Amino acid sequence: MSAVAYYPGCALKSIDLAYDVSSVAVCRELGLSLEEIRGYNCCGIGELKSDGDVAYVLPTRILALAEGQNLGEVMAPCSVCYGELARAQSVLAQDAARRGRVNGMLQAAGERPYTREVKVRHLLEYLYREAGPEKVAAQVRQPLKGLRVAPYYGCLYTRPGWFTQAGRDPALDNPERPHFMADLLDAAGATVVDHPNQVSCCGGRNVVQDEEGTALLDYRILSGAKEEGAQVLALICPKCSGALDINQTKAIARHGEGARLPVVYLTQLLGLAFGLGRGQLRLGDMESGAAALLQASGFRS
Amino acid sequence: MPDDKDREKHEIFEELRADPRYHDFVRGCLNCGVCTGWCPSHRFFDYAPRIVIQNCLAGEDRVYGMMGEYIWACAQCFSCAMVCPFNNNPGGVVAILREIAVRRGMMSAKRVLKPYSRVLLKVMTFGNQVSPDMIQPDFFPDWGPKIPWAQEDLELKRQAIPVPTLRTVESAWKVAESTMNELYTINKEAGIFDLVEVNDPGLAEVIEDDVQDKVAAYLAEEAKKE
Amino acid sequence: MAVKGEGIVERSLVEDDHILEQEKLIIEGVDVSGRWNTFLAPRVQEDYTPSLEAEVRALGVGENIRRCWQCGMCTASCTANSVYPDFNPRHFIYLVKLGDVQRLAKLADVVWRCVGCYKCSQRCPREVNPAEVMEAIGVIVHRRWGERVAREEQVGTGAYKKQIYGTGRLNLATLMAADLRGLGRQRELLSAEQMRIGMKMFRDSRLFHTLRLGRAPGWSRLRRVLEEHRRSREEVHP
Amino acid sequence: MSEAVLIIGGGPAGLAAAASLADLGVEAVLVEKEPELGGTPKKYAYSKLVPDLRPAQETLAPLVQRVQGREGLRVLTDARPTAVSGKAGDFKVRLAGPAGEEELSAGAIIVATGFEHFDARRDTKYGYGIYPDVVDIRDMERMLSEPQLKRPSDGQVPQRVGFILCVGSRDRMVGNTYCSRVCCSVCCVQAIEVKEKNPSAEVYIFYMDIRTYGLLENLYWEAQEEHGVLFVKGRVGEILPRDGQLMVKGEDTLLRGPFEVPFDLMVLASGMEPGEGTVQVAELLNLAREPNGFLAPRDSHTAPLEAAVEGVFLAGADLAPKFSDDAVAEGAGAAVRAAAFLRSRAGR
Repeated sequence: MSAVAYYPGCALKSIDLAYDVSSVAVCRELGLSLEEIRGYNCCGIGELKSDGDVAYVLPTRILALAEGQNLGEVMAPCSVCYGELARAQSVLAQDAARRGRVNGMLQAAGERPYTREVKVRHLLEYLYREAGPEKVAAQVRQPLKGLRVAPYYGCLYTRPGWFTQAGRDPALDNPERPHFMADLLDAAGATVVDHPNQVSCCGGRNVVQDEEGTALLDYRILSGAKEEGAQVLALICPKCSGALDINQTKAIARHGEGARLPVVYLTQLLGLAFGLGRGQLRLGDMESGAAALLQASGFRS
Repeated sequence: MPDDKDREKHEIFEELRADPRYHDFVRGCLNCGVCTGWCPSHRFFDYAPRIVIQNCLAGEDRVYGMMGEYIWACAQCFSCAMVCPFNNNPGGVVAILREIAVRRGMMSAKRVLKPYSRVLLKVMTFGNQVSPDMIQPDFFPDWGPKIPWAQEDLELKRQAIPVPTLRTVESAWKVAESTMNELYTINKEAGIFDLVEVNDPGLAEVIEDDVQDKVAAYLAEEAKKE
Repeated sequence: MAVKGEGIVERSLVEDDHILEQEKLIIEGVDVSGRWNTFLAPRVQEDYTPSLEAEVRALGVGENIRRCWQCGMCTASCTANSVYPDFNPRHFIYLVKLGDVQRLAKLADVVWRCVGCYKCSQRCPREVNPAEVMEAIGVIVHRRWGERVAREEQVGTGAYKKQIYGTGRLNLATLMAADLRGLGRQRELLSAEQMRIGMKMFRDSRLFHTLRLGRAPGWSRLRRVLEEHRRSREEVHP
Repeated sequence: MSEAVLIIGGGPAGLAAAASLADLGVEAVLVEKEPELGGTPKKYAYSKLVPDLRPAQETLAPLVQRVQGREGLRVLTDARPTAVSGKAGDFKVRLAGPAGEEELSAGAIIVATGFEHFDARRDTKYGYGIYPDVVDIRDMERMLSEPQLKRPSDGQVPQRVGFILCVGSRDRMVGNTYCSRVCCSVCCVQAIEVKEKNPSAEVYIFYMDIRTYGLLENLYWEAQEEHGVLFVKGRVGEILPRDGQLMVKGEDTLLRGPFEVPFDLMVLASGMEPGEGTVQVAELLNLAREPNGFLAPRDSHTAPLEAAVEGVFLAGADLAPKFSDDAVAEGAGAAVRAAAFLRSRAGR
């Protein structure tokens, strides 16, 4: 199978290194070949949208870099990066004039223009459709038996459908009731916990500006999963991690112990099931006690 | 306490709907807003006759929510009733609710009626609405900063008026005893005394005492004649 | 001391800024303070300003605002609305379309509460894309009534843009530091919690990776081009 | 015993009935009280007709053409029936026309007497008939037929135009509780025309609900998306003159707040009522009317185009508010029903 361009983005190369290394390791175990984009920039993380054409230059440059490495698909584990890339890809595909202006700016800076169509994919969708539950199950060496996991999908993995195509393309996950993560966790032997706020927002965008509002949103998600019996919440986005993992103490401080729930990345759990080593999982990086919980439950990395 | 409040809520709603006028006043509502487009109060207050009808349709909680301040924002001009495509009468609903508030002696009614207690006192005891001695800053705070001055040496100042003033400050003019008797009977029979009793027991007592005195004096006078 | 408008029976039905009342007023020796001079200003919308919608559409985001038929699906789905009832995308769109400047100004500090979750855009039956319309309205509100917007938001947005446009990369650690400095809360960087996380990240090598993020290759040229375009945009829409 | 059909009314429904009878080879007489054929759209010089939005003249002309010079079809304008006697198969009808009175026999009668616009003077709060710049949709149709839209008071081009929906409809106070069905669509079309004639004009539609039902939904989308027509939810309570403009007062029910905004021209979407002709003909023929005054069919499903009186058939807006294309379809339907009725009697 041909390689896919891997765009980790900024967070995965710094604070959220655990998501980067576990994603790469899990893909390798499943025989999926990634080629990291060289010399990439920030996607814009949604903060530049109101700057018009200028905002499109950042994600478009990434698509152009992938094109330059002769890769027809970009995969991003971060939902925010994925959203920005998918938005640029979809808007420019429909608006040739804008595409011209954006490419003009890239070329004025001596950069490569974006000339062909690069397909944009999220890590979860990529894992599900390129490997799928069967291949995941085949790789499991340490089934996550008895571990009650609540999958949490967040926002931009599927929304909005007009640029992700979720809900329109039946092969993609369902934007209102997604199931790809649940199916993969099930294949890894975990007990999947259904809970009410799987696609609700964690408030990650305003985590610094609006501590109070974010704490309430986080509390709703965490306590909702906990009440359904979850021991751990599984994520696919570093922004969600910023809110639900690092910022969890603030939700607990404001709303009580109901918000206390270990949080990990999906790829860390899959890696654990695949029997990967400590350095490829970095469970200790998580702030909300995932490493201790998993160790106490008898899972070894 | 919460039980009391729930009961009050329920009772008020039932009283409203048991009023024989109610079903003529609330028929249905399209939320078109034409009533509110006319409403003079809506220009100044977050008050809308449309919401009055909607609240009636929504049930007891929302009706109860209007009893504090909402129903007192209406100017009772009945423009709303004039234009409603359904022929509803939101102003009429407000009138019923105000009557309920007064009957039950609710706080909001007492507050709104406070200045009128002076007027009522005069009507009941002298048969006039207004007299020189009743304009007291405590009851009529909006009548201007000159009132305290005007109240000083009131009798003296009255004498300076170049037309006959009956030399009195208690009443604007003298009302015949037979008229007073009639007024008393009407108010008593119409239940006005009961309402005053509920909303201002002190005032009711003063009026009752005054009436008793007057009746006694009248009877004494009659006895003397015989 | 007198409370503003305390003589008004229907006080809760009047907004503060519609009460005209001088707390202390003496005219020709007569004290007419407070209640004596209380008046209510009408709260009537006296004109429509349709150019506001044009301003939003010109931003290159939120162009579809015209499609909105006010069904309220966006607000029904809204995450921010569930925390802040005043954050009502349908209402904001309506205010902009009618050009209700007074009401919009009053809500200036609410617009930025959008968490960007796109539930509204996912469910909108007319593809108005309310999430991005709200972005655009946010820009207009910042432009017109920036002083009413919470400092946390102003500093936060400024720090993001400065860093992303400046280096082409996002360094969450330095971003947070810049943000707290901007708010005069730099002491929080030295809190026990922050120090603990900092030490942990030092030991597990993440601090090293963070420091190494640096700038995107060849960024200085692109930065110049982007800044030039941003400037020319601001000239068109000051 | 007569084999002819009398058609009362020369609007879209009557014209379609007449042309269909001629196609079927059935003898017919078409009677129109106005000097010209074409019905209300012609009488009030409508600008464009829903759903095609072609100029009304382009739609009406072929309808009229189809009844001209047809064998077995007589067309009388400026004429109306004054008395009817007899019964199905042999009606004796007295007609008053420009050439005096005449009597004719008819085996069946098709009533296509159409509608009249609600007289907006009856809803006094809007000042129609008092303020020249408050017009109704009928006036507006005529004004839009002109190359440039000018307001009546001073001939200036109005920069801000407002439409008030549901005037004379859905209102117990004016006596009409039904929806007139066409006005939302017509106002959307008119609003678009205002924008087409003067793109810088601001156009607002004050509405309770938008009832551009079925495929006509598109009209409202287009008005909003392509032309920037603005929709304000809430009914206008009052219109007052101020400084040469119209001050339009109401509650914006979405904002829950009062507005009092100046306009140059206000258009009242005056609804549809059974016209005077419908009332007269109903009396002549002893036809049942439903509670709102429209003609009542014998059965809405099995005999939707037939009156309870045998031999009398119904078509068009005298049955209920409707668009001209629906009226045309009903005219053709009534013609078929009348022809079938005559044939069944002849066979007997």
